[in-house]
Amino acid sequence: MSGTPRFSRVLIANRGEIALRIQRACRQLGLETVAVHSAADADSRHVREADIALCIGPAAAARSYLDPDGILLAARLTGAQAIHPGYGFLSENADFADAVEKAGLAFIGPTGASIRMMGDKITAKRAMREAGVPCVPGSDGPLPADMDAVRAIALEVGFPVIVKASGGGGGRGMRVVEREADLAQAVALTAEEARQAFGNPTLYLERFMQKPRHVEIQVLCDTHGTALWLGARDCSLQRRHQKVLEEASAPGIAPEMIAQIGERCAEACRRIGYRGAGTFEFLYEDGVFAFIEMNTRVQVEHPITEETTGIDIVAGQLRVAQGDPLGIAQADIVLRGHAIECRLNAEDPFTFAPSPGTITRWDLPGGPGIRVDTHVVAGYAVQPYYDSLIGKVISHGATRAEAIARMRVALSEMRVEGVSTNIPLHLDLLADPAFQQGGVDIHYLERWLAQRTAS
Amino acid sequence: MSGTPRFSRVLIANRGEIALRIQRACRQLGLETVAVHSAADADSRHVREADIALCIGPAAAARSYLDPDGILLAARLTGAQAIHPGYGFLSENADFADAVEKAGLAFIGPTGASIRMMGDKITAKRAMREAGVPCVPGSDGPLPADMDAVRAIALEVGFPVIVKASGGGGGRGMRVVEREADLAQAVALTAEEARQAFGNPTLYLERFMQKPRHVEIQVLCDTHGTALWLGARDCSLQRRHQKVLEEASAPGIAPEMIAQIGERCAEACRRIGYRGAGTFEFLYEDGVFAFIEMNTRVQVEHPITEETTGIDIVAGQLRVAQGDPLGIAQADIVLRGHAIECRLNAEDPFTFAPSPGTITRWDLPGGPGIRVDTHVVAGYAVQPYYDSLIGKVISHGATRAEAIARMRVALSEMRVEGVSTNIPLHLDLLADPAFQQGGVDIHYLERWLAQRTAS
Amino acid sequence: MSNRPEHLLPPFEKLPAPEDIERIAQWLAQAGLEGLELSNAAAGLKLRIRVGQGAVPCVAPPRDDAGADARVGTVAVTAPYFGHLCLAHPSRDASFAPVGGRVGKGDVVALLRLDTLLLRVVAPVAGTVTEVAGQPDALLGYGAEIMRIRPD
Amino acid sequence: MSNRPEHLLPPFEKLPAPEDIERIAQWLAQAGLEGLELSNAAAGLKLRIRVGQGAVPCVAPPRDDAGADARVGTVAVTAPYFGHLCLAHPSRDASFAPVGGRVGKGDVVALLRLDTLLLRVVAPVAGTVTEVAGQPDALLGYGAEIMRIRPD
Repeated sequence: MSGTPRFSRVLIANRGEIALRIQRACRQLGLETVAVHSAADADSRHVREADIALCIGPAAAARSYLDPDGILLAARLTGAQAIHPGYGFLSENADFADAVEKAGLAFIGPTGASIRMMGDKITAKRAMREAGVPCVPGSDGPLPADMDAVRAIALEVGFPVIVKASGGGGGRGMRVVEREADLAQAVALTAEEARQAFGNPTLYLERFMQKPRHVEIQVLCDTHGTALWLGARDCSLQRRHQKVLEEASAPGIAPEMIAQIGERCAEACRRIGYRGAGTFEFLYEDGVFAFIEMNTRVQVEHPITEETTGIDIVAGQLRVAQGDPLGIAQADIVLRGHAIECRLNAEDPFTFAPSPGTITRWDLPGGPGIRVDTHVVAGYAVQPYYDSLIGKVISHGATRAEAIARMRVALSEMRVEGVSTNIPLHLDLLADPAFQQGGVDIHYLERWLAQRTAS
Repeated sequence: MSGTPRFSRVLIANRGEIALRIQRACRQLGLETVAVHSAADADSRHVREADIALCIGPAAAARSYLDPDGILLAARLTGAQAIHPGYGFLSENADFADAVEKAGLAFIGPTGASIRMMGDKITAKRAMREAGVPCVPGSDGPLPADMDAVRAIALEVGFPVIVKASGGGGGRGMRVVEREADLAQAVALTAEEARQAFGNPTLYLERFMQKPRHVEIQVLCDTHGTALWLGARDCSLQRRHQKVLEEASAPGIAPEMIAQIGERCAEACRRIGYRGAGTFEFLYEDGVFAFIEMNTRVQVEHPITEETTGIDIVAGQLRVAQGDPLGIAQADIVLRGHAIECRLNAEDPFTFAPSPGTITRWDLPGGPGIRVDTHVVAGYAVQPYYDSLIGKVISHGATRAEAIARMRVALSEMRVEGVSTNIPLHLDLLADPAFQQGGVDIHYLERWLAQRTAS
Repeated sequence: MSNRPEHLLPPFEKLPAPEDIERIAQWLAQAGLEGLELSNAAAGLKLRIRVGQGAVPCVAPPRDDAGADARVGTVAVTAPYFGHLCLAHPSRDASFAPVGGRVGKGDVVALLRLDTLLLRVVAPVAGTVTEVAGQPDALLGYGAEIMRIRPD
Repeated sequence: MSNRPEHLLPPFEKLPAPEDIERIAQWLAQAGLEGLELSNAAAGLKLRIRVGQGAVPCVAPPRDDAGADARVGTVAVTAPYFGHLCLAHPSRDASFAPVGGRVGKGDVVALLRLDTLLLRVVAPVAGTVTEVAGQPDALLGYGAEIMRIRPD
């Protein structure tokens, strides 16, 4: 590290596997840790191993992990000079980030202003467009009244398009148009519906992506002008908007195309003075990338990028927050092999009902290409108050096939007793021919689950 | 795989972590496994997970893992078409390798002839010299009677030299000579001693390496003429000739020098028609490499090479035994980062007395760059009949410092109860300034231990 | 597409069984929550669970360790937040509630100091202080036991 | 420099304590070994431990499961090697030792077939066969229980 470090003691304002992940990075860099935790997490692994542990409230997140004042007070009382928010909880709370910095501490993440900009979808998209990050093709504003002008826009955007009411939301006030011939009627109907439902007939129009994939770009930026993109992840396997299994790189998308998008993401970061780790999420279909949103924090699935790039993203966040330069250039980043992450949840693999309880057996997999990130040890009680993530198994192989094969072996040798897990779901998915071929869309898992239930 | 595979069911003629390692590779390649085991290992993890498990004898290795006839019979009865010997036990038994092939099964290792050649130090060294692999400089045969001729040889070899009786062994009948002036007297004395002790005054002379390091080259060869070297490992940290901690690459030795030695090892393999995995062990001091012996099997420390090359050595052994080409060339092998392996033994970290017993708690480390190879799960009983190796923790980092830091975090978060382990020893070693600087010699650990005991 | 924590309540498609409600109520109490409302608009169902808290002083169960006998029937005073423990007012010498002292319900028995902030810790019951576990000036976590009171 | 398995015996620099000898003897017995010789030339010490084996038929301890009562006092006949179980001679129909049958000590009660090889399994005691656990033609591992005999 260069110069005087800004901090030597980091408060970890999170729980579970990410809290342990952050603690590992801190210890690796010689930083002390403060684990603030709820009463429910007193026996957690990272709490036990932290330099200082402090229970700051009851199990309810609102009175512990989501309590900004409590966490700031805890930092003051324990002498922590920096706060890592992890993911979820306060990680994308711009006011908290500002309050941390205002208190003279380092917020290990971007500035409040960056979080705020990316938290507002309109300002975020505008910033992305200006930086050349591709957004979903569309009318870029209200549709004109003249139908010929609307038709011209639709033809330029490309069919199918979706016509949406500016005042709409929640699936109402929108209509998919497959062909030019249907456009005029669809616009008229939607405008009338919108007028009645929202009192506002204003419409806009976008390319409709029927079977998009979820592809995202990881970035890492320092405060010395370096902004790196670390390859792409495919997170299309989702259930109820929750990612289930992720992989890096995105199968079947040319590296040159990823590089082009990645470079634009990095450029956007330079423009807005972004610092730390972040993720640009896109929908991808037929060669078109459409920006959805930017996550201004470390993500659950960051390990697959660490495996393919060899870069420690969480240690990178800490170094950047210290004010250090990343010390590498884009040309130094070589993607190697393929990585897959399976999120392990304590839940019924069929009904997805949470399965809290004490884990009595927890035999982990291992061997070449297998990484395990988990806060669970045998005897751990899965709490009902928080999400059901009990760990992540990450496999890495020279090829996608090798990564899949290693994951299948790893999951099949795991033994978990005391709670139900979604390991059987992962094993079924890994054996699925469409998954094995690669490139399934974001609706695939829901369809697959519906079919499984039906059969 | 090309053509018809030779085998689809593999008998694993070993136990412990390497048996599980082989089973993982088999399963990854879609091969069935037969676990033959002693009565003491019935509850072992790989036995439980094998497609077929067969107890072939009591705990005594002589009547189980070291019983060639029993293992061949077990292969016949279970329909296994190939045998993987692991390390130790029958892995370097040339007669066993021949018997396996004679029974029409594939021996997953080199031919009996290769094992035999390398098992005999004299034929091994001769073969190495002919292939251009550097051996310890010396008289290459009996010393002449003429003292001037002896002196000329010693000067060419370089002081210090060691004068040895051809009939000697076990530390007797040898004398180190630091300077030319002392040579004549030393030769006379040693010859006289040798005549009295062994009835044979014949002497030879070699360069005496005072503080050598143990550096070894991993090779992997197919049956289609491809012989690859996979970088170097430094295994200098040894206690009573048992490796304790290994690393790849060897710190402070120029990659060009390793490449030169590596290429000679690969060339030697091509010359002798070597197949499968193997290791050339060298002593290294002051830029001089001296071949000691070749291990004709997979080694305990193979994972650190897997981490730095991305090549699965055990899967490679299986593919080669199937008759497949390796499918990569030397130019495809890129060494990445630095890896360290700590061997975990169930033993007292101070007295080194074995500590058999039931492991009641076994909380493993994890996170980026941490791989664990172990057959142990909570509740496992460490058997007193075999070696005390209960697992290996492998750390990988972009730099040696990162690999060390990750290993220190990993070992410090391991919790083992029920048996004593050498984790405290590893943690002390990892914190040792001389180790951290890198390049300690093969006597370092013994000196370090003696000092620890004394203080 | 976000990674926000999901709440781990059972899917609510029909009215939960009584034992489930009891279990949920127990979680809520442990979590320091006062109530919960589950609703399923499609099914036209709504369920409210309320938990009476604070009203339940935690009577220590008998324990195995030494002094267990002495604890039977006593009530723990726990830290209502985290902070440095003050057993006496910073500007005075006398303890709020020394061992053997009598306290009334709601009496201040200690303070928690958070930087410049002082939080009052009050007796949950009236009685006699039997034991003071908290060390002066120690940084206590939420829920840490400060002292025990034998109710009148 | 090799990775050959090390034998896990205590360092032998002075005569082991009697309890150590006992422990070693126990390991040896479990390991199916007959004896052990430790020597330390420098110290001029040599220790031989011999274990009587085979002579100890394994009388089944009482077990919890069903049928446990019936097993009390019976002796297990276990596979002396691995192989396919033959309860009758391949060229004959009659079982060597059906349930209820009487056997003498050393009588052949089963065979293990290893390919073309046949190994005899003999009764460790004289008595009556109470139970045959092994399935005909099953591949048995070393030590697997084949049948139980109630000694006379």
